Amino acid sequence: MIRQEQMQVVNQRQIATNIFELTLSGHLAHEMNQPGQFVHIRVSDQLEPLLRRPISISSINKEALEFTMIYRADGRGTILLSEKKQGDQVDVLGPLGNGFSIDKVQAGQKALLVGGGIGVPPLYELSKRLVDKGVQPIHVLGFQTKDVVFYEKQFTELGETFIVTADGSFGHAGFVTNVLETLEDDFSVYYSCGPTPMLAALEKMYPEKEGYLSLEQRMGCGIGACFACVCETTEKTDADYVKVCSDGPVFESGVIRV
Amino acid sequence: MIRQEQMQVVNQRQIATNIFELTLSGHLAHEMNQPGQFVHIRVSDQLEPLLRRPISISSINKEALEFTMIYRADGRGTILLSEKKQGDQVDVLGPLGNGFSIDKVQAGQKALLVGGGIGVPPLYELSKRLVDKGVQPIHVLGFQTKDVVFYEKQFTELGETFIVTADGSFGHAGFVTNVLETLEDDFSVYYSCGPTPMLAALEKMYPEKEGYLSLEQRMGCGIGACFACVCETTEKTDADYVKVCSDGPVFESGVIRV
Amino acid sequence: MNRLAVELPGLSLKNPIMPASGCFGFGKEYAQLYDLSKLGAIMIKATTPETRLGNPTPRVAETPAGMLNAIGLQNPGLTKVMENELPWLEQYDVPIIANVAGYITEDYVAVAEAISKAPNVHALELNISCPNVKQGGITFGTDPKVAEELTRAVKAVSSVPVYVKLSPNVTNVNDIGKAVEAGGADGITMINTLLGMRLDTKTGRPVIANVTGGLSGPAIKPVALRMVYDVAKQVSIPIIGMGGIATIDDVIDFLSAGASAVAVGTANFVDPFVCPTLIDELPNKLDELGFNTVSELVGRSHRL
Amino acid sequence: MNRLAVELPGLSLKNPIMPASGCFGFGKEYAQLYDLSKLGAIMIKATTPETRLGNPTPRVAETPAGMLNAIGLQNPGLTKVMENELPWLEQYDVPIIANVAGYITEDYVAVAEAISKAPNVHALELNISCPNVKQGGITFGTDPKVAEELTRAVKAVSSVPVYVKLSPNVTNVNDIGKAVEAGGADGITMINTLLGMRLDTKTGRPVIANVTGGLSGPAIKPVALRMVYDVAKQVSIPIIGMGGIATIDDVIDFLSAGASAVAVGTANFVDPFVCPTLIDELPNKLDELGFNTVSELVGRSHRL
Ligand SMILES: Cc1cc2nc3c(=O)[nH]c(=O)nc-3n(C[C@H](O)[C@H](O)[C@H](O)COP(=O)(O)OP(=O)(O)OC[C@H]3O[C@@H](n4cnc5c(N)ncnc54)[C@H](O)[C@@H]3O)c2cc1C
Ligand SMILES: Cc1cc2nc3c(=O)[nH]c(=O)nc-3n(C[C@H](O)[C@H](O)[C@H](O)COP(=O)(O)OP(=O)(O)OC[C@H]3O[C@@H](n4cnc5c(N)ncnc54)[C@H](O)[C@@H]3O)c2cc1C
Ligand SMILES: Cc1cc2nc3c(=O)[nH]c(=O)nc-3n(C[C@H](O)[C@H](O)[C@H](O)COP(=O)(O)O)c2cc1C
Ligand SMILES: Cc1cc2nc3c(=O)[nH]c(=O)nc-3n(C[C@H](O)[C@H](O)[C@H](O)COP(=O)(O)O)c2cc1C
Ligand code: FES
Ligand code: FES
Repeated sequence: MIRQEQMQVVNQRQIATNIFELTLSGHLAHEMNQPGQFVHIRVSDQLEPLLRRPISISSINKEALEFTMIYRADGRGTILLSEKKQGDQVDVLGPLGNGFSIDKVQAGQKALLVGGGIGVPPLYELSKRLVDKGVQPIHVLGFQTKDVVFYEKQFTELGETFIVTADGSFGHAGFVTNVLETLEDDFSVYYSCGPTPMLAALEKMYPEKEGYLSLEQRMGCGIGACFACVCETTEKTDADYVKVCSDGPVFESGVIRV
Repeated sequence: MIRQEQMQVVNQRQIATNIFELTLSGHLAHEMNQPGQFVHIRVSDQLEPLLRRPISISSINKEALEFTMIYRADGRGTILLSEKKQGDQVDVLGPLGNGFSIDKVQAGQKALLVGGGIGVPPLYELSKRLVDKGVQPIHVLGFQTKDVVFYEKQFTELGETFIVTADGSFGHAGFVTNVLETLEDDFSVYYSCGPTPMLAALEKMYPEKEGYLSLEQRMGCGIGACFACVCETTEKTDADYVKVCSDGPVFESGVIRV
Repeated sequence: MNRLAVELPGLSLKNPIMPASGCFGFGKEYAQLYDLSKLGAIMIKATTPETRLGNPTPRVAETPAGMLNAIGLQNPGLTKVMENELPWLEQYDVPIIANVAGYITEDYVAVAEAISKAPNVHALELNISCPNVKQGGITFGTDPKVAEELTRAVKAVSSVPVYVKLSPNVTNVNDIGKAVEAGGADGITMINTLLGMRLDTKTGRPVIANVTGGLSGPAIKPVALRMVYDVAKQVSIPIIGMGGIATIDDVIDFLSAGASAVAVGTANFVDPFVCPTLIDELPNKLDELGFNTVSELVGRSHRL
Repeated sequence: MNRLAVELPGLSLKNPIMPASGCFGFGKEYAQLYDLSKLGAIMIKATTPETRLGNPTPRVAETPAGMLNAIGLQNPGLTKVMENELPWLEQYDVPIIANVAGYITEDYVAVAEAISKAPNVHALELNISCPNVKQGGITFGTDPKVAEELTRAVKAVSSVPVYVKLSPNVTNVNDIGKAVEAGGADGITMINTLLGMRLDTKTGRPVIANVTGGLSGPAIKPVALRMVYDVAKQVSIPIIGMGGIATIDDVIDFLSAGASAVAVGTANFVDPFVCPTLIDELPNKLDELGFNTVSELVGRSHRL
């Protein structure tokens, strides 16, 4: 169920240049059942900045009624969010949208997880759940440069992890696709979140594979009412369009015109 | 000289219902030479609320490079200001305007100080300076009710002090004028800050006396450029109008059409 | 007696607060959050004869205390709205105001005639003020004569009272208000969005794919309030006011300026519970101001 | 070579940033804070033939990310401005743009003829867009024909280039822009304020004594930017853009939309040093965006 709650900042820390990890606690965390969902955050109780910011859930701790986000403090709203301190309240709406399905992948099989930049966070909860299910995750994570790389250790603990930086300052140089080409495709499903060109490249690379892609769009309401976040669909579905906020953000590969 | 400075909150405390005493430190305090001047405060570094808030200087401590204001947290801006904590920065423009002149009153003489509500604060620095000069101040301070009365002790230490509340919940009941009628008018000058009707009543009561009145107006720039804060003048001056922010806020009695 | 109740042509409102068209879809999404029967009414998303897929994305951008949108009247089209959306809404005890749009007069007439027959549609809102479509929309809302004729044509076929939604992007909004009244409008809703744009400072490109969009939110409240105040003086039909409403004080201001009821748009995105919250806050606010009923408050600024 | 320099009719600007009319008086106050020679130019307060005492107070009110004002063109009148204000400004190496206003055409003509002879007045700005006076002002700015004729009449007597200041309170700002160009305007300045109002929620009374006022500040930036972008497409004379400029990104956006220079109004009240600050920030911003000169940046949004 979607809730709105003033959640408490349990902890906020900078984990890379302008990249923050924020953990919030509240009953809303109890509603979080799926990796890949997101929350819509009000960063100020003033009229400015006005709109909520959509941020993915990167890990969930139901027992503690806590969840964690990882975001880049870049524009006005996320910079304000990064100034929140332990004990402060944050107005959260969520959980929103439909996340990554792990139903079709079985224990013993392999799953490929491909993330780009601030698209990496939602893959963390996903990977934990795959591991719990006995699925073997392979992580390929792309970043611009060394100083914005995060969670290498956390992902490595869950499975084989390749870090790629555009400038080669850390891990492999180039794009995630450069690494993907070197991997054998013995995985049964792939999951990805990141820039649209990356998602498009993956669909081209693995036309036969079952895949799930998490998309981004500018949002208004975040719950499906305002038609701000629509995407064009392909023949693969009979819907004329989909809304990223309520039908997505995760879609089966091939459904969206990327 | 007028300066703009990010001043530091030395201390902020609530001294009556919704009434706050805020002390700031910075070089700007060094420019404060006259009681009755004011500062123009930016309460938020966001675009909302946008305009600065004019607040009187209630006491100055040049040695420590500190000054103190007393204000009512009422609307959006002052409520934000009241949330500032020790060590926070506040954007201050000042000192602004022309304050109370104490040149014409001599040691040994008496001065009447009449304040109403949030018009009381600037009289405190004034009274201290009069006492330093050997002038004997008499304070008549009007408030709505008991719970918004402040600085009774501070004023009493400086001289005879009458507190008046509209509802009689503290001190004398009624208006300051009720007390004034009971006082002999052996003072050589009077000073007042408060609601316009009160200022008008004083002018009527003491037509022969030399008096100084501090006025209020909605402000834009606070420094004389925008013509937001003008007041109509009387024959007593050849100026067609005056600006409260730069010609005032203190004017000789009779100059302004109140 | 319900002190919040308001009687308007076709509309017996429990309270004067309703979500504005396009900010509430067809109700399904907000129904997950609260009981829609609580609302005074619901202004549903613009409906056109045919299915519309709207403008390319990005369709929204944030601005100081406001936002721009260029949705482009995306909607499932008359048939689907009649078959799916409106029947679904019948489970709630709330009157629906159907926002009607089109390219040409015949479109408005066709949609109005059909949709006004739906049992829970108690009034129409003619959208002659959408700034985000190349044809139709605002072009009908900027010329008094055209607005008057369109109103008359729709009145001739509508089974329910017709409200006309005015655009603020005009030199003289009073003329348009008087014109639609002359055309037989039962009421006026105002304002739609102000035409604006935002650029991506890095690239110099418009943030919104449509280049320009409609400005809404608190930023436009002073313009909306002024227009409601002016038009209320000029017409004798009721006004449903909107434009930047986010707090209970905003509601009071629009009622004081002469609106008989108000609609809340952008604020739903900031606080999805804003409508029920404002409805709950209204009685205390009336007490605080010393008014017994909403109706007493309406237009008080003109009586001072 | 100065990368910030801009050449406009009558104006050789060191940089494209200047205070907007009415937000900077005649310079004396801000001269206490910084050297006025730093500014690209100064747009002085509107000057009318006679002394004007303006509207009753309160004259300003705060709104979401903006403010309302109804000063009412208070100014000392032509003679005093010529005798006291302009000569005083001569000590600074900065071109003055004289904002000219009046009730009737003859007023504009009289002020323009005289003030354009002042040595440091390098251009005129015809204020046909003031929303806060009952006669004159905006009435000249909403009808293309009237605007064109006034422009022509003033051009005939002015010794310096004439810029016309457009009102945003019109259905079609392009028509006004084209009309004043046809009337011989050397440039356009835009936008003036949007007509708005605020009510005191407690009493229901207008906060501003004049009832309505002009809306300015960041809230109106999207409207101003859209109008500059549109008019730049329609006219070949240069535009000085304004409306909500507070940050260096705002400056870049207006230049990108087609303004050759920009003016800063309300932001001076929020940060009295905003103009010199923006001038200091501009070179780094140009570097960051990869432009050598301001002129290269002008209108880039139209070339993408
Ligand atoms: C479903 C979803 C999940 C996301 N998850 C994450 C995450 O886990 N970590 C992370 O760092 N970022 C994430 N993003 C991107 C994040 O929403 C934007 O970076 C953020 O909104 C920018 O806000 P700002 O205040 O920094 O920038 P501003 O420039 O101040 O934003 C202005 C407006 O544009 C919108 N906007 C700007 N960039 C984007 C964008 N890329 N996507 C959507 N709206 C945008 C803002 O929401 C705001 O309404 C996600 C986006 C979506 C749609
Ligand atoms: C010269 C001068 C000295 C002042 N000294 C004091 C003081 O020492 N202590 C104190 O408590 N108050 C003082 N005031 C009044 C104080 O400025 C207002 O109470 C304050 O600006 C209200 O802001 P707000 O955010 O609470 O209200 P809002 O309603 O949010 O204010 C909205 C706008 O209206 C303006 N405004 C509202 N009320 C007033 C007012 N009474 N006078 C001027 N502008 C107003 C605000 O500045 C702001 O621009 C003084 C005013 C002036 C002109
Ligand atoms: C995302 C969005 C979509 C809108 N769609 C419509 C619409 O379909 N029909 C219409 O008449 N108005 C539409 N509007 C205008 C609103 O109904 C309302 O008139 C305007 O937003 C001002 O109110 P606000 O400031 O409370 O948002 C839309 C506004 C927004 C923000
Ligand atoms: C207090 C005030 C006074 C103004 N006076 C004038 C004026 O005398 N003449 C004029 O052409 N514009 C006047 N304006 C309009 C500004 O010059 C400017 O066009 C408008 O405020 C938009 O810019 P901004 O958002 O940066 O303030 C005034 C604006 C304000 C806020
Ligand atoms: S953001 Fe409103 S529909 Fe998706
Ligand atoms: S506030 Fe601008 S002149 Fe006084």
